[in-house]
Amino acid sequence: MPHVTLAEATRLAVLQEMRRDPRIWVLGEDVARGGLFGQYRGFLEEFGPRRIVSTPISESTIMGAGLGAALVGTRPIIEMRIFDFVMCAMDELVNQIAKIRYMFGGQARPAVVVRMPHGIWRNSAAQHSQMLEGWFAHLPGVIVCCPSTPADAAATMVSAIRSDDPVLVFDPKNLWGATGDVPDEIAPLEFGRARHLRHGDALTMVSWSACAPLAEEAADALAAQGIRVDLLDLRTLAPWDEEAVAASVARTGRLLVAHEAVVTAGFGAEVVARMAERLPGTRARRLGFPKVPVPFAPPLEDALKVTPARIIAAAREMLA
Amino acid sequence: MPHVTLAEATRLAVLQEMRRDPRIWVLGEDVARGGLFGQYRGFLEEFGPRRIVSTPISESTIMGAGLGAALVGTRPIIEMRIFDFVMCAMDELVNQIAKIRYMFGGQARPAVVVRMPHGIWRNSAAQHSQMLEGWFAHLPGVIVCCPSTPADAAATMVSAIRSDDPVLVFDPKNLWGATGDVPDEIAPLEFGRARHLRHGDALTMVSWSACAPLAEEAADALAAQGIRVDLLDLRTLAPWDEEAVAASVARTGRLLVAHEAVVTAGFGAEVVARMAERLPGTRARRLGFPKVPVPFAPPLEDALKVTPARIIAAAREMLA
Amino acid sequence: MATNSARLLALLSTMQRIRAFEETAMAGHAAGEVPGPLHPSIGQEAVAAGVCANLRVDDRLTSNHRGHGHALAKGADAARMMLELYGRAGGSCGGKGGSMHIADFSVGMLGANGVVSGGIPIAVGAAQGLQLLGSDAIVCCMFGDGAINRGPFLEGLNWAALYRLPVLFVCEDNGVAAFTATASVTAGPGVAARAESLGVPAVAVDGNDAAAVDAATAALVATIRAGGGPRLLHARTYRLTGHTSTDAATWRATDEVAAARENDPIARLESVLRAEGVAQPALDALRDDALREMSALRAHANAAPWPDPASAFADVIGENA
Amino acid sequence: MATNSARLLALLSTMQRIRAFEETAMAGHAAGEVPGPLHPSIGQEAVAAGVCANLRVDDRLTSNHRGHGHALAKGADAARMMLELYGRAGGSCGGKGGSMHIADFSVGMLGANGVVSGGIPIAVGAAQGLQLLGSDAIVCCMFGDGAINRGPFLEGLNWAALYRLPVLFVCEDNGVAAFTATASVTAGPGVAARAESLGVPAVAVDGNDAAAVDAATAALVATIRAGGGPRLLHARTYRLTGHTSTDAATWRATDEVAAARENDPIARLESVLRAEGVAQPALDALRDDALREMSALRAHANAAPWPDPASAFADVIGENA
Ligand SMILES: Cc1ncc(C[n+]2csc(CCOP(=O)(O)OP(=O)(O)O)c2C)c(N)n1
Ligand SMILES: Cc1ncc(C[n+]2csc(CCOP(=O)(O)OP(=O)(O)O)c2C)c(N)n1
Ligand SMILES: [Mg+2]
Ligand SMILES: [Mg+2]
Repeated sequence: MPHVTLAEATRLAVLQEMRRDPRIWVLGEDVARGGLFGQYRGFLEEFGPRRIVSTPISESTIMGAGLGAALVGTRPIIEMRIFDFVMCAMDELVNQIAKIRYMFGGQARPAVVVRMPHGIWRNSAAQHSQMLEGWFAHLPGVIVCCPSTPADAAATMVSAIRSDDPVLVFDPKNLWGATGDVPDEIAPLEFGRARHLRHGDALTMVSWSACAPLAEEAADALAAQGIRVDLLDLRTLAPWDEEAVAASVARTGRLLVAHEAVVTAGFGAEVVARMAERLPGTRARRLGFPKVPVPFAPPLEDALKVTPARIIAAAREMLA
Repeated sequence: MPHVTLAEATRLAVLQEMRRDPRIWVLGEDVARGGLFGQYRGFLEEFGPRRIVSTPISESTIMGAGLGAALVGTRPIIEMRIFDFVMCAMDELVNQIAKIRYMFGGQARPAVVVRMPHGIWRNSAAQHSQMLEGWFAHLPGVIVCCPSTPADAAATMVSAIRSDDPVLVFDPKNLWGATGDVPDEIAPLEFGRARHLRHGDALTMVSWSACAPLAEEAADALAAQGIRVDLLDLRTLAPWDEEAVAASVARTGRLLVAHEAVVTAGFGAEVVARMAERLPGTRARRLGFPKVPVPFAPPLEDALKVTPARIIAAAREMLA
Repeated sequence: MATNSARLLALLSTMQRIRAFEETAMAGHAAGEVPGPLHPSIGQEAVAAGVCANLRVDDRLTSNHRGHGHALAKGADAARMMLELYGRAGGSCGGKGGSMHIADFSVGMLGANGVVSGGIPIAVGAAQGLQLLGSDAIVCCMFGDGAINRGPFLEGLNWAALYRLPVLFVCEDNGVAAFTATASVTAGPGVAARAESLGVPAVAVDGNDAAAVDAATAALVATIRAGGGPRLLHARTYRLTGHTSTDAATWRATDEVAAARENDPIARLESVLRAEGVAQPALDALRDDALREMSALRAHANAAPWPDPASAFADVIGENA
Repeated sequence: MATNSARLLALLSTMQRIRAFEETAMAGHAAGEVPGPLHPSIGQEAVAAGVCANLRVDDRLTSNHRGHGHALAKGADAARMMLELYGRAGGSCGGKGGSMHIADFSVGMLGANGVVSGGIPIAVGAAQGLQLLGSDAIVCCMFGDGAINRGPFLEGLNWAALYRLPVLFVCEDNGVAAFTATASVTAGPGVAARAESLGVPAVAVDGNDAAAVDAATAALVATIRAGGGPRLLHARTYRLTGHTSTDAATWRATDEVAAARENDPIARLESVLRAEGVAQPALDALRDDALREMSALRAHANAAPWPDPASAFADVIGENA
């Protein structure tokens, strides 16, 4: 049971799968050099340049070629380097990959994994710090994964690779270095199942991706003050574990959703709206980035982002 | 006071503004021939090929060139032909236009109008029928307009053109032919102000774009049955008229949001979530497309889309 | 009959079937039977026929919005295609796609596309996948002259040349993109020069000469299949009908259209065949057979049941649904 | 002193200031003072200096992620740039942009860009706007050799040629894109051939020869300003440092780097000036002045106040906020 970083955990997961199935391959910029975060370290040596394909800076084609290759029966892992560059490949993702199975009446199997390391990454500014995972939870035809631990990130990769559906994996940039245990034999993750991080009756907290450890920290601090919250890490947003959240909210009557992304029309809105529909009377609140691009300077970034202190304050206010 | 179609209403609005300000120009495919929907009919003759620029099929550059031209002080209207093609120009819209003012500390004035005729357009299938307006309400840095009547569409264009901010106009494809009165002198629309379509206490209904007339039809049918609903057309999603909705919901205690877009994580989620935060106890419900791409065949499309009958049924259920 | 005549007759038969399919579908559209937009390729049939005559069933094809001819020439089932245009049960895509999204994976037809140049990255990826699998199948990528002004053209050709992929790019150049003459929006010496600058050798052909298209494609396909890397075929042709079936294309100069009618690829191939000694009745029979086939398919499609509304919810995603 | 020497000394001064700015910023980064990523252009200064020496203040410039040199050469205020790198109040972008988003509209510097080739469409649009306004200002668009494999390169050059826009495209070709040699991901004969195939005449120049860059640019700018349409300058150079300031670029062959050091554009220009009779102390003074200026700016920036946290909420949108 290796104790590794999240980046290494995903490396082990992809390695395990690529050894199992020769149809799996990786395409993206600089992947032959191990990827920007070392997540493909040593792969070129083991799998060669046909399965570890360092590409030109051609995001549209990285994405679209991945789709084409899936249509003939290979299983590509499309590496976007960082999320923001997927904006150069949206036609291929949104108009082609997400729709092709449906549009063609089920003939196509767009079995691609799209890796998009996302989120705030200290002082990288507006074009390298986006959190738009909520967009893709609104888009029919794709699975959306937002893991937050090495074990979940590894299991997510295994499921993503084995799925015949397009799976979007939002690697949490800020957590590449977070460490944890990963099993020797990495099993797949079931999409749509939240992880119960803390148990309590005071309040239901829901989070995912890089915000989940912050929520955990907040939950522990609240527990030290005698306030026990029920904390769920959604792990996947499409599908999402509506039942687990509803079961918790039915008990606590209070729902606090915290995410890195902008609050307005973020996925937290879906979580709160669904609970409002199912459990009227729920007291709900969302925490996230204000409707502002991510700035560069440390104090500006700090002024805007979610912190454990802000989560604690929001929770206490809801309980006041 | 001409009585005209929505397409013609926007034509009159752009015409009025272009006559006023020589810095306004239009770029997009086939605009010199009057545009796909006649919304630029006669413009080439009046304004010439430097202000009515028929472009290559180069969406990235249509969008990005519009931005560049705004940075030197012109006021471009970027015509995307239909919404779906903006997927070929997302870097330019999301990473550049929406962020440039902030990223550069306020130096840039990205005074562009981006027109993206959107929505279901009978039997145009998945790649020509999208409703992703909710995405842009989540994106900092842009104004999002979803008019539903000729008068509002015209006033929206005037505001959009005069604004120094990037304004995204979602022309409702299915309502191009809808008719109405437009004033001789078209005044701007105030962004973030809903239009009160019907007054009542039974239930608050919120809608926008092509769904608004369906909601109107439903409201009238309900009124005939003695049920008076309060109906609001949001008209703009960013900013959106939270206060008007809250005032209504505070009275009715019930909120039904109906939109053409997919329900899950659509903008209806924001409306419901915000009201749930502000007015716990509200009974809420959303109606929209299921999480499915838009199919081609008429009975398939009909099986999925919002209709007045579905709105009526949902309202009656909420009141049962 | 000479082998050559047999091959040309086969081309003519394909072209007549395409023409008849589209004329029939247009009539169906005009009668209100076919929903949605329809982009006919009438006048361009020699490109589809001549190119696809050189493809194996396991070769793949990506197409654009004007794809009926490509699909038929690749061997897609005309009955299922007609049902699809009518949005009926049993259509190629179960009624979910319609004309602009015809696909038939059983014959390697990976789909029409509603996005201009959308098929280019898909084609190069399919070729890369085939290369990884060790297959000797190739991929044919059809697009119009309007598509060469979108980014994926550059990216895809560079990519194919770089990885020496088995792709035949075919630029079906009808001189227009929707309602705009492409010459008025395209700078530089043209598609072949662009391709060469990206490392893809290019060949030009008269796209209204079916035999020439056939011969040029045969040579290119042989090179590509032998591992010679990608090639581009630039086929000049003419769209006799409008952008869509409801567009009368009245803005075009009438003498231009008249001249183009003289250059109809079907008439031209017929005269070649007559010169090779094929009798007129044999030629007429091909046309009549095609028309009969397609009107029967129209009648069948128009009487066919609609898809089950419940199917609208299926095939969004697969096992994770 | 001859006019020529004066011009070359001015170029050298610009280059020394760029070098000193970046070396100082790198030291600040290594010391933990400068947050975020930093992409130095050390070794490439002759391109920025030689090109921008031919631009007027009302000419516009778009740049990429490696844009300090471009900005300085265009006349951006070094003090405000250093403050921006440090994320302090008074920075060019109020601390909101940082190194990768330096912009100074007051001198026509329309911004660095975090997206490869992101500046290309913006540049052509700016030129089209200037054309509409009847201005004779031109736009210079700087990008790397990695950018020529993205779609906007094709779209933007075709567009500029089509509308005969006043754009000077400059491909600053350092042979690498991040950690990959561009030769390994770029097919075909290269950027000049691509440009020509899109209707944009191209000229190649030794990008480490400041005088040559200056002269080549002067000729191109004259043509462009006279209404001759867009041109491309292909400037070969070498990035002496890594992709970012923390990248040691150890994967490069050491003899390659050693050879490049011999070809340092600053040393080369100095030797030209010496041959023209400029004394070494005068040359040294330029370097020393630049270093002094930049260390003072570093000290100033490092002591400067942070931006007001409340400013984080400003400038998202304007009057509709
Ligand atoms: C990205 C994109 N932009 C615009 C359109 C709208 N459109 C559909 S067909 C067409 C013209 C395409 O011209 P060409 O590629 O030459 O094909 P042709 O119609 O001539 O066969 C256009 C602009 C589209 N489908 N996709
Ligand atoms: C669209 C996009 N893809 C990938 C990146 C990541 N990236 C940043 S710089 C760079 C290399 C760019 O190479 P080049 O254009 O030659 O400029 P250079 O760094 O050599 O100056 C890459 C791949 C990016 N910023 N934008
Ligand atoms: Mg064409
Ligand atoms: Mg480079």
